[in-house]
Amino acid sequence: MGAAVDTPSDIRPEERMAAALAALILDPAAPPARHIAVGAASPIPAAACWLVRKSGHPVRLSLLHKPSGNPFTAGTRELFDLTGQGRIDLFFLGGGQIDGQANINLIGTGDWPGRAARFPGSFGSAFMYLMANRTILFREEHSPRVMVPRVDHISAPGVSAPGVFRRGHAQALVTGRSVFRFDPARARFTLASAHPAESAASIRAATGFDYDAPDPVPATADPTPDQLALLRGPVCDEMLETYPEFCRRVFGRSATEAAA
Amino acid sequence: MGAAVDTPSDIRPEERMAAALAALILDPAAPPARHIAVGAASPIPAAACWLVRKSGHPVRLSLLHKPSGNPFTAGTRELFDLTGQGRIDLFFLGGGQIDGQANINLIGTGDWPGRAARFPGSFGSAFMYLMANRTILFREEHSPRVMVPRVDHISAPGVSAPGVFRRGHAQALVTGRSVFRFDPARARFTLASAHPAESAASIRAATGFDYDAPDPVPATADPTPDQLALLRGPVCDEMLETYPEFCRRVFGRSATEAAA
Amino acid sequence: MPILPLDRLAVLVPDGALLALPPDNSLTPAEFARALVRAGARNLRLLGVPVSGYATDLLIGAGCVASVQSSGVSLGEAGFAPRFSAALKAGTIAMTDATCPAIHTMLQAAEKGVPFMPLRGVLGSDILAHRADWKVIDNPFAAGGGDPIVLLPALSPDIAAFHAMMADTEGNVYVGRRHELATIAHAARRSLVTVERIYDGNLLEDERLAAGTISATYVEAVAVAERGAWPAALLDAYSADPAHYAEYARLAKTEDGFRTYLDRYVRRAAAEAAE
Amino acid sequence: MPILPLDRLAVLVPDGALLALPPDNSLTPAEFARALVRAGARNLRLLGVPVSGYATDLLIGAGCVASVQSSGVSLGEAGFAPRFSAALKAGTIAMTDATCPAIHTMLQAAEKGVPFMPLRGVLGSDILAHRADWKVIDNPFAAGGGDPIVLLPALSPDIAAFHAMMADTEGNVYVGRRHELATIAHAARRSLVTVERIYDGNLLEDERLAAGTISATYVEAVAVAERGAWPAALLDAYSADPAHYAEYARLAKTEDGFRTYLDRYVRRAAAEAAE
Repeated sequence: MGAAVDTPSDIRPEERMAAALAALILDPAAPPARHIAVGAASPIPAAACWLVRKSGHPVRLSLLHKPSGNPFTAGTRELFDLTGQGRIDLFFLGGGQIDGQANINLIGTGDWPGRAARFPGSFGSAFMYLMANRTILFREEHSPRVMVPRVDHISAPGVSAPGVFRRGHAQALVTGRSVFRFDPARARFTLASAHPAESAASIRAATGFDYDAPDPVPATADPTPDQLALLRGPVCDEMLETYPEFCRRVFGRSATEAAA
Repeated sequence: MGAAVDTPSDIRPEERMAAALAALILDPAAPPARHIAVGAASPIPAAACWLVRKSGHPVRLSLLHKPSGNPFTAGTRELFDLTGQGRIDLFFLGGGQIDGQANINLIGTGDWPGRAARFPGSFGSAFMYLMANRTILFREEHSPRVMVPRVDHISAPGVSAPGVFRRGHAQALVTGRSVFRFDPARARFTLASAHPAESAASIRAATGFDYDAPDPVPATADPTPDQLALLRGPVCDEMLETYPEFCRRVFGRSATEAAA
Repeated sequence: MPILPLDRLAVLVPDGALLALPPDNSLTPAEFARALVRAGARNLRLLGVPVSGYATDLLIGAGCVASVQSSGVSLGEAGFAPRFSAALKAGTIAMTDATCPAIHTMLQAAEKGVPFMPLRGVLGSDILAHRADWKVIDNPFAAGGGDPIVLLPALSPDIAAFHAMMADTEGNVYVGRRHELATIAHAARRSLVTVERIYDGNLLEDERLAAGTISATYVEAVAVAERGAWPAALLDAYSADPAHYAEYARLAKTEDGFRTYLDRYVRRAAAEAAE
Repeated sequence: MPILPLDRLAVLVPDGALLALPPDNSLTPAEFARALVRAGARNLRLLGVPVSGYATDLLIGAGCVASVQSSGVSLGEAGFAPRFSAALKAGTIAMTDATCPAIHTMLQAAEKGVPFMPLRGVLGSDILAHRADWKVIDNPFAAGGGDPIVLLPALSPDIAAFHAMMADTEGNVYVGRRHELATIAHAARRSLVTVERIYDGNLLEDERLAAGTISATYVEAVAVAERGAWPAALLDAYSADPAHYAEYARLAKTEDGFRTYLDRYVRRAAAEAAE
C-alpha cells in the first residue's frame, strides 16, 4: 500500500476530479445519464463513473478498453454505432489543447499534422462530440499551453454551424484546478468552481482563453469520506485490470495484490 | 429405398438438370467458379454444385440454408456482402416468369404486387443478378406461362443500361426441357440443347419468348453412370439435412434413414 | 431487464407497431407469434428480415397484420405462404416488396445512426420503381459521373422480436453465429426476446459465449419459451419439423382449415397451459 | 489454405502494401510485426483499425513504413508512440489523420461492396478539411435540404493481418467476440493470420465456436505464433505486459535505444529460434 493515501483528508487530485465529474454526471439539470461510455486512456472519468455506480445509481457503463467482460462484441465499432443510434447519454473527451469555444485538439501543435508537437490523434472525438447526448471535457493539466485562446487544429468542434446534425455539446470542463460550465448557445465557458488552493486570479492566470466567472468563485467540493472509501476500495477493484498503472499511482494498489 | 431410382438408366428429370448445370459450372469458356453460392429453395442447383465438388473439383460452396455448419456467421447478409465484394463467382436464380431478355419475375402476375398470382417475392435476386460474376437461371417448368415474351414485373433485369455497375449476367437457362445460352450483348437466348423426347419444335411450342436455335438441335447429354452414382450417394448425403423432401422425392431417401 | 411470462411479453407490442421478424431459418420467434395471436395484436406492420415465413403467415391469418414489408414470403419446402397469398388477393394487407440486401442495408443504416446507406444492384428492378422511399443518385465518387447508385433510408423497427438460445438475468441474449440478429436488435428501438432457458451467469463475461451474445443494452424484456422456434429449427438445439409445416400448409389453404390450426396449435395450447 | 512458418507468412506482404492492423487491445499481430521487421518489409502503408500502437511504432522505427493512416497512435498507459513521433518530426513518414468511426465506416463500405458510406459527425473537424478523399453532400433524404453529411470512400486494404486465438486446417480462424476483425477481413483483399494454435476440427461446425469464427473464405494463409499478441493481451488467454510496454517506451525514445530493443527482442529471438 502507498503511504500517501492512507487518510481521507489526503485527497489526491485525481480523486477530486473524479468526484467533480461524478457530481456533473448526476447533475439534475442535465439530461439523465442512463448509459455512459468511457473511452481509451480515461482512468479519471472511469473512476467517476464507477463512483456513481458504486454510490447506488443504476447507470449502464460501457468501458471501451476493459480487456474482459466488456459489453461489446464489435470493439469500438459497437460504441460508435450505439452513439449513432442516440443510446449514449454521456461521453468524456480530453484535449491536448482546449479553447474557449470548447474546441478540442488531439492532433498536435504547429503545422498540420502536428509538426511542433504531435499528440496521439483524434480517436473518435470528431464523431462522439456531436453524437453523444452530452460530453464532459476533462484535462488534469490546467495551464496556458493547454487552455488556449484558439486550438491550433480542431479535432472536434465545440459548436456547430446551423443545420449540422448534432445531439449534444460539452456540459462542462473539469481540470486539475477548476470546473467550468459550457453554454453552447454563447459558445463560452463560465467558471463554476475552483479547487482548494486556487483562486479567481490563479485560474485566470492559468487559462489562455477568456471566460465568465462569478464573484466570489465557489470552492469545488471535497469528495466525501464515503466517496473516498468507494474510490479506494470497490472503484479501484473494478479498474485494476484496465488501468494498473493509474491504480498503483493514485490508489497505491497493484493488480498482483488484487489477484493474490 | 424408393424403387424408382434403382437403375442408372432411370434418369430423373432433376438429375438431368443437375448434370446439365454441372457442365455449365465447369464450362471452360466461362470465368472460373471458385466460390459458388446457392440460395434458399434451390435443391437442383445445390445438387449440381455438390456433384461438381464430389467429382473432385475444389470449388468453395456456400449453401445459404444449410442449418448447421454453414460458412456464414451473419446469415444471408454475409452472402450479400461477399457478393458485393466480388467474391461470389456463380449464383443461381429461378423465376415465376422468365422472358427472352433474361428478365426474371419472382413478384407475381397481374397488377403489382401480383394481384392475379402472387409468387413468393424477389429474395436477393435484384442484387445478386447484377453483382455475382455469373448467374445460371433454372426452372423445371418449361411452358408458355413461365417462359414469357415479357415478364409482368421485373424482379431482376437480364441486362442493364450503359453505366449501371454490373459484374455479370445470365450464362444460361436450364429447364426441364432444354438448355439455353444467353448473350448479354444481344439480350437474347440461343437454344443449346434439348433433353431426350424433346425436339426443336416441342421447345419452340413450350417457349413464349423468341430465341435463336441451331439446326439440328443437339441433345442434352445424359448424366454419366458415375454422375448418377454420385448424385444418389454422396451428393444426397450432403443434401438430406437441408432438403429432406427433395431427397425423398428424387432419390427416394429420407433423413431418418441417414440418421439411423 | 425483466424476465416476463410469455403472455406479458406479447402485450408489450402495441397495435400498429412496426415489428421486425427474422425468417424461419434464423431464430424465428414462432411461439411469440402464437402468443401475439392469443393476445389479439392488431394492425401490425411486419418487416421480414430479410424474408418471412410461418410467423408472418400465422399472424396474417389471425387478422393481426395491416402490412408486410419483405423480400419473400414462403414456407420453404412446404410451398407458398397460404394466408399471405389469400390476404393479398383479398386486399386486406398492404405489401411492400424489397430485396434481401436492401432490408439488411436499411437496418444497418439505422444501426449506424445514418439517414441512408447505398447499395449496388437493384437498378432496373421494378421493386425500385415501386419504392418512393428509395432514391437513386449519381455516385459522387465516380470520376466523370454517370454511375447511378441506389440510396436506401434508415429503417428503425419499433420492436424486434426473435427467439434466442438463452438469456442471462442481466438481459444479455445468446444468438450464436446468427450475427445478423444483432443488427436487427441494434436497429430496433426495443427488442423483445424469447429464449429456451435462462443462463446462470453473465454471458458477456464468458469469452466463448460473448462471441454469440447480444448485449442487454438493446433488450427490453425476455420470456422463456421452450422450443419457441418450433416448427422451425434452432441452431444446433433442434431441427425443423417438416411434417408440421406440411400440416400447416395444408390447413391454412382455407380460412376454415386455418381456424382448425389455430384451435389445435395456438389457442388450445394456451388453454392447456392455463389449466 | 496453407499453414506456413511465420517467416514465410511475413514475406507474403509485398513492399508498398496497404496493411491493415488492429490496435493493441484487439488481436494485434505483434509477433507478425516483428517478423515483418526481420523480413525487411519496406514502404508499408499502415492502416490503424481504427487506432495504432506497438506494432505500428515498431515497424516505423525499423524503417518499414512509408505512411500511416490512423485515428490515433499511442502506447496506451505507456504514453505516446516514440518512433512514430520521431518519424513524423523527421518527415520520414506521411500521416493521414482519421477518426475511429470513419475508419470502421470506410472498411464497412468495402465489406458491403459499395463505393462509399455516410457518417454523421465529423463536420467542423479539421480532419475533414485535410481529407480530399472525403466528401460532404446534402442529405438527399432531408425534407427541404440543408442537412450536410459526410460521405467516406470504401477502403480495401491489400492485406489485413491479425493474431487470432486459433485456426483450423480449413483456414477458419477464431477471433471470439472481436467481430470488428471480421469486417477487416471482409474488406481486405487478403488476410494473413497468426494464431496461438491449430484447432483439431472445423470451427464453423461447432455452433459455440462458429459465433467467433471468421470463414476461411477471407484467409489467405495462417502461421502459428505462440503468444503472438505479446506484449498486448489476447482475449482471455493472456494479459498485457505493462512492464514490457514501459521498457519499449523507454528504449524507443532514442534511435540507439530502439536498436537495442530490436537486438534484444526482435532479431535475437529469431536467431535463437534458428539455432
